[in-house]
Amino acid sequence: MSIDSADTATGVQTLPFSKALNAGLRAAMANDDRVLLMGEDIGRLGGVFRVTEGLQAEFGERRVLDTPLAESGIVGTAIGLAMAGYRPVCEIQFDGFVFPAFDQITSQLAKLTNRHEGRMSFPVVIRIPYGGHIGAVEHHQESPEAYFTHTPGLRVVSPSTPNDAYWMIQDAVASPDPVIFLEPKSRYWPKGEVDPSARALPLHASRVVRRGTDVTLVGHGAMVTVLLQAAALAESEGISCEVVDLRSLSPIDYAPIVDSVRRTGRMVYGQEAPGFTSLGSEVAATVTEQAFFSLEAPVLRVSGFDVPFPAAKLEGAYLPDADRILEAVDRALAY
Amino acid sequence: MSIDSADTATGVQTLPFSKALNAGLRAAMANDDRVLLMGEDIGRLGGVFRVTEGLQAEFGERRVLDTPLAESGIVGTAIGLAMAGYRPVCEIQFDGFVFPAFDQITSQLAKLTNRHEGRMSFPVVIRIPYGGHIGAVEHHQESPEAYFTHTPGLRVVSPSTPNDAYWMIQDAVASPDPVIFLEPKSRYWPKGEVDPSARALPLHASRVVRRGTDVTLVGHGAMVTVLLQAAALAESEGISCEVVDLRSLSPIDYAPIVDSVRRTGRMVYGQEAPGFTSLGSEVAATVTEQAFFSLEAPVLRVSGFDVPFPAAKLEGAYLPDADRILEAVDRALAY
Amino acid sequence: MPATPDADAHDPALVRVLAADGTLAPSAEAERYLPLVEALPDSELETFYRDMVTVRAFDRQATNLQRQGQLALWPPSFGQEAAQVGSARATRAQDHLFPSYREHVVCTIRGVDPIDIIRLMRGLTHGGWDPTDPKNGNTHIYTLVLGSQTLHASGYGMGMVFDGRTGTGDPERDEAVIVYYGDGASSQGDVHEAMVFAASYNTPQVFFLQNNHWAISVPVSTQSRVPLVRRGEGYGMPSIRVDGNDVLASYAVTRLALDEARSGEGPRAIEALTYRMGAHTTSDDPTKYRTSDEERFWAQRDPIARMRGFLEQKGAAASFFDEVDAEAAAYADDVRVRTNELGSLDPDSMFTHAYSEPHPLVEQQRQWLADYEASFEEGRA
Amino acid sequence: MPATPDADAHDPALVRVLAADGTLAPSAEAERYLPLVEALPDSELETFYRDMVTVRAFDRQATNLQRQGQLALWPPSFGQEAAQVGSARATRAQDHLFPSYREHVVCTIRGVDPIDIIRLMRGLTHGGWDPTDPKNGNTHIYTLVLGSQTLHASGYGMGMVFDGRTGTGDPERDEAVIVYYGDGASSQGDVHEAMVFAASYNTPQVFFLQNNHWAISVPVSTQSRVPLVRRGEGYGMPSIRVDGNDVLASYAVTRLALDEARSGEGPRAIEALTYRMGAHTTSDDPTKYRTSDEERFWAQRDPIARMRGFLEQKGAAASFFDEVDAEAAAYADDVRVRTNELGSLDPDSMFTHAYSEPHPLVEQQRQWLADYEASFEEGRA
Ligand SMILES: Cc1ncc(C[n+]2csc(CCOP(=O)(O)OP(=O)(O)O)c2C)c(N)n1
Ligand SMILES: Cc1ncc(C[n+]2csc(CCOP(=O)(O)OP(=O)(O)O)c2C)c(N)n1
Ligand SMILES: [Mg+2]
Ligand SMILES: [Mg+2]
Repeated sequence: MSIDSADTATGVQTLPFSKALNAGLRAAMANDDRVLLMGEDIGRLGGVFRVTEGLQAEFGERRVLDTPLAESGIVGTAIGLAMAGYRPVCEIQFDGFVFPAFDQITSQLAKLTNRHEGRMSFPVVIRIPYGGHIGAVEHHQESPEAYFTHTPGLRVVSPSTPNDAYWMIQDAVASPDPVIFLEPKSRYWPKGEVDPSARALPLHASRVVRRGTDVTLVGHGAMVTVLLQAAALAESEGISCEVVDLRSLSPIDYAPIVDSVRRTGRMVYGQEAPGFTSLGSEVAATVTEQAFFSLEAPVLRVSGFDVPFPAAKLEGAYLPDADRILEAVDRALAY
Repeated sequence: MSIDSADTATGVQTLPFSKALNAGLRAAMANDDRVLLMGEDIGRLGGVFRVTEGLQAEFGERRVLDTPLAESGIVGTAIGLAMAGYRPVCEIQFDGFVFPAFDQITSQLAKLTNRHEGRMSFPVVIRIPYGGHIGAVEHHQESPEAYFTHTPGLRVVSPSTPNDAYWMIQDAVASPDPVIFLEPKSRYWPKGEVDPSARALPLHASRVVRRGTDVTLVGHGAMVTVLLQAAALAESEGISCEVVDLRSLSPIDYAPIVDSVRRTGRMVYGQEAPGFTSLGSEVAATVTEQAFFSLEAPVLRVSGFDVPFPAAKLEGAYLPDADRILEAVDRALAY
Repeated sequence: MPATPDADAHDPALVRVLAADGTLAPSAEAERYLPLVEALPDSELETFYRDMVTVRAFDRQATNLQRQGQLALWPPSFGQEAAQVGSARATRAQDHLFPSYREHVVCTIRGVDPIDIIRLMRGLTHGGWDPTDPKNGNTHIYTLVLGSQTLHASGYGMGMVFDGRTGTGDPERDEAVIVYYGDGASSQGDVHEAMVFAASYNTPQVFFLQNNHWAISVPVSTQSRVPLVRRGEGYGMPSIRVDGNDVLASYAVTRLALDEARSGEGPRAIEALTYRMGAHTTSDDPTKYRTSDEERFWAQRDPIARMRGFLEQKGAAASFFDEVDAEAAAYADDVRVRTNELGSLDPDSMFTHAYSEPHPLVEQQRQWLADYEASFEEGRA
Repeated sequence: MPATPDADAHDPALVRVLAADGTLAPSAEAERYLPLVEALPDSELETFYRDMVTVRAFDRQATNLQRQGQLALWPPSFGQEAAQVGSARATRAQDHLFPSYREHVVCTIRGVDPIDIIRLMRGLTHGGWDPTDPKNGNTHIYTLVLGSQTLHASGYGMGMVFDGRTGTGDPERDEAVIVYYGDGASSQGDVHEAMVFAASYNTPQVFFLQNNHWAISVPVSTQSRVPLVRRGEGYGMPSIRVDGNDVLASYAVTRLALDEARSGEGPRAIEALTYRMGAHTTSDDPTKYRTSDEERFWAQRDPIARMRGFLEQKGAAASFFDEVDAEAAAYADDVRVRTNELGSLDPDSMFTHAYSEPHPLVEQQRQWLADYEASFEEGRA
């Protein structure tokens, strides 16, 4: 066990997101020996992002499985393992490689609790590094959350800070329901404080991460950083932005958002995913329904464009940045 | 060739939707010998809904393929056939069986034109009978449109009448882009007029199917029938509903909808699919953006509930019917 | 291309114990299985026969119930009784069974109440029975997306290995998994991946393929031009082809394969050659795609007639067969009566098990629907 | 479990023509291929060698360019030159090739400009070259989702069959398809389905598996505990295992398999045993999962050294090798120069090919981005 492992420490530590996740996984495995990790290259190599580094050495090859190279196989056998009483945590190596497992996720995992009329539960976590900003080749930069949030029976979450990574992975593992756990891969490296003594918020709560009065900015994962940048820039122009980190993408904890919009009257949703039929569409439609009379402007969405994620050299033009968020803020304010 | 085949006739005929589709497919095959049909049980049996009945006898086993039982295989080989200059039309037997092909659709078919920088095109049509109201077992009643409309690179359409079925399938086959062609299976049997002499509308146009002044009702596929029922009931209560049939789910032809909402100030979207992160979310968010100052009430959505499609005996409670649409109409008017 | 039953029927590698008329006539490949057959007491042989007759009567009853509008659909097991009885009777109490959706015989043998299958096909549930209830004999529920369940079975088998519930050398305790799938399903990628995982983790597992020659209207020759049994070899799994209309052969090969698997020798594959004597489901019309010649060929190989012939040759009394017929009729009748008594569903129930833990959106919709329905009650009141 | 090269290396069923030092020492299985090897003129043998050396130099250059930050990623072909040169030289002009993503050698041999592969790995394109342009020798673009391309190849092969572009008996005209995939990819369901379709439609197709013993950090023993070549047999495909570090053997088995396939005899599978001598990609650190003993074992079986030994034994002059080295250096240098000259992308281009026909939402977003960017220009002006 490495000396800096967070679960053994009592005080607050500063860790990169990936190491916070690692510590959260280690704690989950130590707490419950039915927790298994499975995926491609997660054992000896520790995962291509080193999120599972050291865990096979610590817990053995029966708890951390380097599986055959087949995503449907990984999720499908995780389902069988859950039936046998395990709590499997599957890693999909990159966002774009989850689709071969889509049938097992959508038609099996998501529906099996219901199909069994609650007589079995399926505590399977599917970890997916997602999103852009890492300059990678095709299928390595996508944000597939909408496919999962549209699927009843799944829970979908995405931490944006090391502390959330540490706690949310443990809560996801503890959930009796299947959880799609989306890890914003561009956030793996930056460090943040992790407090292993107490969880800050329940798994499915959203969080106001910056207070403001003029416009509400909402997003999740790596977008939260962009929204905070935009809020800082806006401040210098005299515009006060409130920023909400969704954290849980399904279900969504709407109360803090609607609360905020009731005060600001304006909202911008930011996301890396293409905008059409997206999570941003959902949030915009529902917030509009719940805060209709407070809205001074329509909820505006700033999204990846509705084209395939482009070659890496264009990710800067494709992905919404603080300027594009600000452009929408200005439009919202112009109503 | 059966004597009632629509393509040989010159005048308007009355046909069930399934026979109109059959006639449209026959016309597409006759017009272009690169058009191939492929799928499970579509040849000798003519498909479980008999949509392809008689076509293998007419065009031979090389044009109408009874494939091995593997959906990823069907779509993946259709892609290869498209590379070889064919225009494959794949049938997925039921909505719930499209997910094994999801990777080939999402990461391959949808992206290959872009990946080839336009040097190859992928005129593949994927026909999917979808939706409920047929009292069937699990996986046979679902409405998966949101998964496809969220995917850049795909076009998604759904006819709601025999005439649209006849023309839209031909336009889909003629499209150089991949088209997901959603067939509302509860509409297969009712008859309607088919005019083989001229197409009424372009593939991607929406259509106002009933004029009204108080509330705009929007939907697609089998829901259009429900919206029309609701409009008729509303009329008896003195409420005038305009009804728009989306026809094309991606791209969406927003002009007629926004036009209508600018006049009515109220809109209800109806769909069988679960509502969360759905096409209805998209339409609600975008119409709100485009007609913000005209809206007297938020756009309301009436959807399948956000649970797995229930056992058949509960489909009546799950699927939105005219009463549930009217409930939303009343709520919209109460704002 | 139509199914070519003759070619298969004369496959020299086929394990067969009984000739079509029930005469004991083991094929060369059957030699090693004979001790298992010979060890079966008469009572067990009679049980095999009774199982087949009973479940056929149930199956016919269910088909009728569907025709009367009582069921949404019925996929008959008619013709596949020997493969199903033989394999299910070969399992041990501690084994786990993963059926596809036509394994009515398998399920009822393991203790599943046939009314639970009826409820599924009536549209009252997507599941039907509780695999964790001991009375259901570790029989998992049906899976309609073809091939998916093979991966669940491999995963379950991995769990057995990880937990040391298998491979200890004690066949009375060591667990195994058997998974059922069809010739059509064999083409699915999931079946391949299930074999990859099973081989990689050395699961105590039998892949039991019922090759009934058709996937709805598509003959098995479209799925493969060589015997499907050869697929298993590609993963290093010993693979056996058995006459699936011979209940004794089906029993023996499955028994041995399961016992080898549970002893730690790893997964095995069995291809049982059988025939779907009825329609694919009650929605299907087989005359569109197959000949009556072919149907006649297989009618002559009816698994029940074969076993009856065997028992008759062994000296079973006519009264035995009459008794079984009567029991079967009563069994089927009971199902009919209970089907007519099945109630309806409370709409609220569709929200109950979408998640194991409360979910705010679902709770909100549940409440909405309750209020909405109450508003009609009020309207009426 | 680490890769066990020794077991494989002594596989009696392996087709091998050259010993590790280049001595002509055909294995028993190689007999039927010898006429093909003997028919190769010296110039062709030299070409094989030149191909390998040239592309290795290019590969090393690309690895360096990645280290210098010029590329997003580089997956080296280092060590797999013989399998790739042999198989690619075995194709005929009319054949279609479907690579996975490490087939740099295959692609360049067929005419693809290496700078197009560089552009892909630099993040300038998801494609890189035009498979419909004759200069690219019917080489399809890379596919990164493992296994997917095998289905595209089967579909393309079906097209060849339907169009009568194959199986006429004229090897100069009959077309065939070869599809490349790895030992890791072999576990994907798509590969299975591709074989099912290929067998069912009797496509003129060769499944060319480069078993380089590793899928990133996972040894081939996790994917299969028996030789992967056995998978093909399960579909009725004649399947051959070849020493993939022996360019002559790789050439001969592929040549024959392609010619048999094009003559109408249906699909074939080849497993080429080779070794990824470098890292998985430039992001990878192989010391985390494999031993230097293993790397040394394979270094002694370097495909280029082997062919050089053979040519030396045949009497090639030292000057020939020097010339090839010089050419290779120049080739690699040219790539470096041209890489440095690569321009940037116009953001507008991301909208151009999302669809073949104009799409209103895309056009609207394209316009929005143009206006948005123009607003910054104005701001600056
Ligand atoms: C993935 C998937 N695709 C299609 C179907 C529709 N379908 C139901 S049964 C069937 C044929 C199955 O044939 P086989 O596997 O041989 O089983 P059998 O019906 O003969 O028992 C088909 C195509 C399905 N259930 N699942
Ligand atoms: C479907 C899918 N899953 C995961 C990956 C990530 N990945 C890229 S290469 C690789 C290993 C491939 O191994 P193999 O097929 O043996 O090819 P090799 O790299 O050895 O050439 C993995 C896991 C991927 N590209 N596609
Ligand atoms: Mg079958
Ligand atoms: Mg490899």
